[in-house]
Amino acid sequence: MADHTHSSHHITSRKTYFFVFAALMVLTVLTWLVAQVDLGWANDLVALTIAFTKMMLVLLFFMHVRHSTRMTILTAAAGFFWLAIMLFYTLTDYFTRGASVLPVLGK
Amino acid sequence: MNTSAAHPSAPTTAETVSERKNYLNADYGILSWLLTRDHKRIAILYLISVSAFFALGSIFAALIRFELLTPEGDLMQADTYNRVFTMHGVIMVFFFLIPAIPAVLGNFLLPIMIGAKDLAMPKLNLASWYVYNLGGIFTLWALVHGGVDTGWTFYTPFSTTYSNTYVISTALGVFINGFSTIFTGLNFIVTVHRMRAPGLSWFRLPLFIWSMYATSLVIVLGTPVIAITLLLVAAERAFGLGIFDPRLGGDPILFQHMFWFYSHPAVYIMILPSMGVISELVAAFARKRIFGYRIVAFASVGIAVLGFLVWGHHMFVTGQSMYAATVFSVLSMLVAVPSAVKVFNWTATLYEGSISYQTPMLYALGFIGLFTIGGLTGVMVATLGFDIHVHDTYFIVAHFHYVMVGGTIMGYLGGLHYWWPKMFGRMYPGFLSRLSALLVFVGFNLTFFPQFLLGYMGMPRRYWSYPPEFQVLNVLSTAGATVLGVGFILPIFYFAWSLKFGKKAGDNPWGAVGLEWDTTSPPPTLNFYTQPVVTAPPYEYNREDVHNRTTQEAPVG
Amino acid sequence: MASSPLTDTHGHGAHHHPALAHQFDSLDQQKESSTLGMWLFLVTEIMFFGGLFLAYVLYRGRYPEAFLQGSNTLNVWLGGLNTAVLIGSSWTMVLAIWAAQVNWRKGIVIFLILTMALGSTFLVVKAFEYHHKWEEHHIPGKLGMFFNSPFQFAGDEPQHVEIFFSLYFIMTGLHATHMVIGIGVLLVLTILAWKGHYGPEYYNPLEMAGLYWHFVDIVWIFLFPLLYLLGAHVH
Amino acid sequence: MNPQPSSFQVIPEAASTLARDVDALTVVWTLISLFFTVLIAGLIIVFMSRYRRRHPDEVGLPERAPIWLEIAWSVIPLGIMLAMFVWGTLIFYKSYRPPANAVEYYATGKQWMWKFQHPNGTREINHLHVPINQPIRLTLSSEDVIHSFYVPAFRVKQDAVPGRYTSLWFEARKTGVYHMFCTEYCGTEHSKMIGSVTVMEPREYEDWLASGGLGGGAAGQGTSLSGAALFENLGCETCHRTKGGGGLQRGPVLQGVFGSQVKLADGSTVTADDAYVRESILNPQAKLVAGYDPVMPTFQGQVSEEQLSQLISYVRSLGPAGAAPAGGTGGANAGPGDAAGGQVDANAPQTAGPAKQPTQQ
Ligand code: HEA
Ligand code: HEA
Ligand code: HEC
Ligand code: CUA
Ligand SMILES: [Cu+2]
Repeated sequence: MADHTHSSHHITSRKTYFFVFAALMVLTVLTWLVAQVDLGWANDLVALTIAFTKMMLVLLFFMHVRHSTRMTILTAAAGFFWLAIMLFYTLTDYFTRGASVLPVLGK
Repeated sequence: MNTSAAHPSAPTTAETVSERKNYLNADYGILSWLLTRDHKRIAILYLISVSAFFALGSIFAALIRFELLTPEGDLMQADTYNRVFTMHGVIMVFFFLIPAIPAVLGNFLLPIMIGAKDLAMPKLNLASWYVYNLGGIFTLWALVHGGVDTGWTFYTPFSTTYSNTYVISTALGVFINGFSTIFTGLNFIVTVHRMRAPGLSWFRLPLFIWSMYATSLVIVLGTPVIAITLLLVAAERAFGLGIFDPRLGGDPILFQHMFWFYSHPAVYIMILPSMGVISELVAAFARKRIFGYRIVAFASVGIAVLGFLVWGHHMFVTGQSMYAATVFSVLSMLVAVPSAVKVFNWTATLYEGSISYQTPMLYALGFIGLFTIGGLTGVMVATLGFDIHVHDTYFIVAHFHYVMVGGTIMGYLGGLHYWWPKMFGRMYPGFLSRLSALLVFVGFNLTFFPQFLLGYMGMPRRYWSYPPEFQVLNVLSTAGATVLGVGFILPIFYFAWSLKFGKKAGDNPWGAVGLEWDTTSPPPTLNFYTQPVVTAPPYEYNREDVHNRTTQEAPVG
Repeated sequence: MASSPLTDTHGHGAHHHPALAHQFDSLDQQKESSTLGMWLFLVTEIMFFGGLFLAYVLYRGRYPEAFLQGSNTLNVWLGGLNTAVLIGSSWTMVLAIWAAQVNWRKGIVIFLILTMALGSTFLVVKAFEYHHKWEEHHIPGKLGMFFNSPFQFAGDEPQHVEIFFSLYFIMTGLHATHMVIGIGVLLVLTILAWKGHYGPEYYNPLEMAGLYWHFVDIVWIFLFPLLYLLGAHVH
Repeated sequence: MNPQPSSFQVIPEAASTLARDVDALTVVWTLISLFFTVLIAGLIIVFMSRYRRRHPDEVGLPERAPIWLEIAWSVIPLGIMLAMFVWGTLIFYKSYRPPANAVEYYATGKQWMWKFQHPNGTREINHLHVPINQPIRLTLSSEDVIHSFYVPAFRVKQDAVPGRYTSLWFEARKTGVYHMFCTEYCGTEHSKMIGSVTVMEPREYEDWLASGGLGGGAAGQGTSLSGAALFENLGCETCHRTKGGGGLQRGPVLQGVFGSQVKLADGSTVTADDAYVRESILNPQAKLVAGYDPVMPTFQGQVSEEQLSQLISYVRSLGPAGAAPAGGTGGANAGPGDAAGGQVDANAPQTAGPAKQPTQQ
């Protein structure tokens, strides 16, 4: 079996878990606080950045991606990549439609 | 492929086959089948279910063809016809073609071909069969209560609002069936990664395994999207939500994006396994390593990945952005390249081969020819200017039957004929089976070639009645379907016959190489007598030690 | 032995752990297989919820005002509470695994029960929120009519707000369904842990259930800002 | 009214500017496909005979896969495809962008008919009359499900999507009558959602418009038609079909209605007389027949007074048994009325539903 490294029985300490938990809570409060302010176009960007950070914390520490095989990381990444494909290409249609609604040439 | 120790002291002569313990006689009784976790038995269970659905789908095909004999709809009412082609499409696609090769041949062979005792998750595998049947029951329930009339594509808002047929239960049936597909795909990926025999590196895998692997990737990444899409359709219909309903501010085109995001890759779920089968058949019957093995292997993965980027080519005339259409068109051409590479490599494999014309090989050669036509017309319809004319005409119907029937089913039947002696230890009659291969080929072309012409002449699909000038070609098509039907029915009889009366096949009737031919026919429950160790790449027909084994050939008929 | 088919490794010699299934050669192989299988399953979950996120993005872009209004009818406090509850449950979940790793068998049970308790709290809060929606006539489509609370919305674009609520109910509803399944799985594991099935050398099922549980948490981490906080800046 | 092509032809009549482009593309693609199919099939046949297994122990020669071959057969098809892609896309863009002098027409799809509106407001159902050599832009919408407007002779197709507008354009180059199909599956009568496009010389088109726009399907036939033909032309018969005609019954069967007592949705009854039929056509929703949905469109503005009376007399001619046949202004049975006439003649009295049995004579 060529591709896998031996998975370690790594034991993360309780302290690490606690810090991750605390960070997640802080970020939750943060995202709530930021949401009270109108940042215009950045509203979603900030909210999603925070959510993304929280996700990475959960993935890396709680789901032990930090200590997993390359195969696991690849699998998880593929999931998100394909989601991006679906969103990107579908929205490409919607965002470039304006042009075809006014398809008059030479006017 | 070669193993260091196949089964040194295991009985090898054909006479002892029946006394030997194998997966078929290891255990008796209906429960030993219904509760089995043996991938080979589950494959047989699937074979039965899938064949039943194929028969059902074919009956609907026959009804379609009879209705279209005359321009006026006189055999059945328009409503009935709409239900007939919908059930034909739904059953053929979701309950036959998608599971056919993976769940039957893949299930049976994948663990054996990689030298494993079973799939990684045998219980999940059994669950997959039950879930498949549960989904089937939902669909059949809809069928007996009057069917569905949305077309297999379930386009909204027709399916969510206007149809008054059993859309919800059919959608749920397909939704549930999706889980069974996912279970199979997931199981295959894990098995290929984690359970390969010692020495069996990625580039020693048979191409069938590569294609099953690529198929499984598509299954895992694509199927959940059709699941959520159909769930939304069911929910929208049941609860009057507005997600796809323009009257409530929803967008019906969103449905099409979500549907085709899965359903285009799904056509590769259908064709990739078949391509894998063809690689095995061509190598075995030309007694030659597949030309450009690595490239063919990568082509499978390439098709799987690129196949996700082209779904918009089903929506060229829906009012999709013309720029999106352009992108989808060019990407569709890219995905044709790996397919083309495969076709050329198979053909080149024949060069300097030692070709024998056993039944499976006839199917394989039929596949190459028909898939080429189907694929080329696929690329034609991927060309924007051409598609606006032929979209939703019989040209499309012809295209996809060429790839699905001429491609996938030819591959499936070829594979079934090739591995039948391995699965049951018996041979089927050679003449009859060759005849049926011929009938399928001729009947197929007679049925579907006229449809290309019909399509270009402008006959729209899903038409219950049509203008009289289209009649000639329709009659031709129906006549062809009759021949094709006979070709499909014949195997049912001789396969059944062979189970009891067929000649004992021996372990390696074709003189092929591959781990599956190194074990007994039928194989024992755990597949091998000793753990195989792989020392060479696949399809090594030129090595001396392999050479000897080819004398075992038991010519058919 | 050579002339009989490979026999089931079950019950062969003491060196095989009872949890080792017949198709595997070692516990390690088994563990890696299930880990990969679980991650692949999570990939299917990503794509499953992904379809909903796609619909969300599209309609959000098309009806921004309606989405703001819809979002503002949701109770941020309850949503926030639930976020905290879920994060807490993820924490107790990893602690259950930690307890197994350090061979504190009672700890496994305690933490699993805590996880389930937090999960149930989440569902109860959710139920209150749903009930409130019902009182406010914010249940979209025929569903509202069925529950005797036809959809009504006083603000602008009620139809588009209804789409927001359709998405809200489907997304949170499917999320809650996942929670229910998760709690069911944890219940089984709790019983097995109680019986002493898990310890430092074998706790794979805990790990797998944990992956699933955390994934459900991640979904919520995105749902919270997208559904609840979206309109928080306009009051 | 349907177009009758003179003979069997595989390439349909090319009657628009676009048709030639598409046909050229098709011919080239077909040749390419033919080439590759023949190449593959030919190689298979040659290898099959040349390398037939002659001895059961024989094996193939070791494989040599020169990389240049692999590259060649990836790059050459790719090149061909890209070239065809560019060509096809240019044609597509051309079909997408109407010329500046295009004239606006409107089409609305509705289960299961096409409603058209000419620039001057003239309306038609299931038939479209257009002048030759004039770019026409057709804006499409749908009242219910997705339909698709397709004229094979023009090689144009575009879905009509509810909730938004889409459009296509064409410039006809040959007078004649051509098929018009709905190609997006839309329910029961999808295959009956067909009609014709009549391409006329500009003068004839003007005449046709002047005559109220309700000429028949045949080119140049600008004369007004009898009630029976109107009944077909306006699409009445798509909803008011004869029993046994198959498909969904969207409107009441009209045989035997005239003179009978009709039960209305609000519970009252009314005698079906001239005024009632007139109101049913001009303002269908005013008196709803019990058991039917309010789906009948208004024909206000689409039928002239003259035509209205023709229609009424036609409905009167449908029965009940013993009612004054034909007569009236237009003389319902006088015109050609081939298709419609044949349809409605069949056992007229028996087809009336029980609720509409005549109670008085
Ligand atoms: C097994 C299933 C299968 C397969 C493999 C394919 C393969 C392909 N399909 Fe097909 N397709 C369907 C099943 C399949 N299709 C179905 C079911 C529909 C209809 C759905 C519905 O609406 O109901 C459909 C519809 C469909 C459409 C939509 C048409 C329309 O509705 O208007 C398009 C458009 O681009 C398309 C394109 C392609 C292409 C480019 C390929 C390519 O992958 C083909 C690649 C193969 C080759 C190209 C052949 C081999 C190559 C050579 C011999 C070399 C020489 C080649 C060149 C020089 C080009 N398909
Ligand atoms: C795996 C997929 C698959 C397979 C194998 C087939 C097989 C066949 N299909 Fe099908 N077809 C589809 C997938 C498939 N089809 C799909 C997806 C659609 C689109 C549906 C939609 O629009 O929604 C479609 C649509 C479709 C149409 C277009 C309908 C329309 O648009 O109006 C037609 C028309 O000829 C057709 C014909 C056939 C024929 C003649 C066969 C033949 O190969 C079948 C040969 C078999 C027989 C002729 C019968 C054999 C006899 C028995 C098993 C015994 C019992 C029979 C009797 C007692 C009568 N199919
Ligand atoms: C879209 C379908 C549709 C079309 C097209 C249509 N109708 Fe109707 N028609 C109905 C329906 C449904 C009813 C019954 C409900 C109502 O009264 O509105 C009806 C009722 C009627 C009635 C009253 C019948 C009765 O039983 O009392 C008459 C008369 C009539 N239509 C004439 C016509 C004529 C003439 C035309 C064409 C110019 C026409 N309809 C076109 C759907 C249609
Ligand atoms: Cu309208 Cu098909
Ligand atoms: Cu496709």
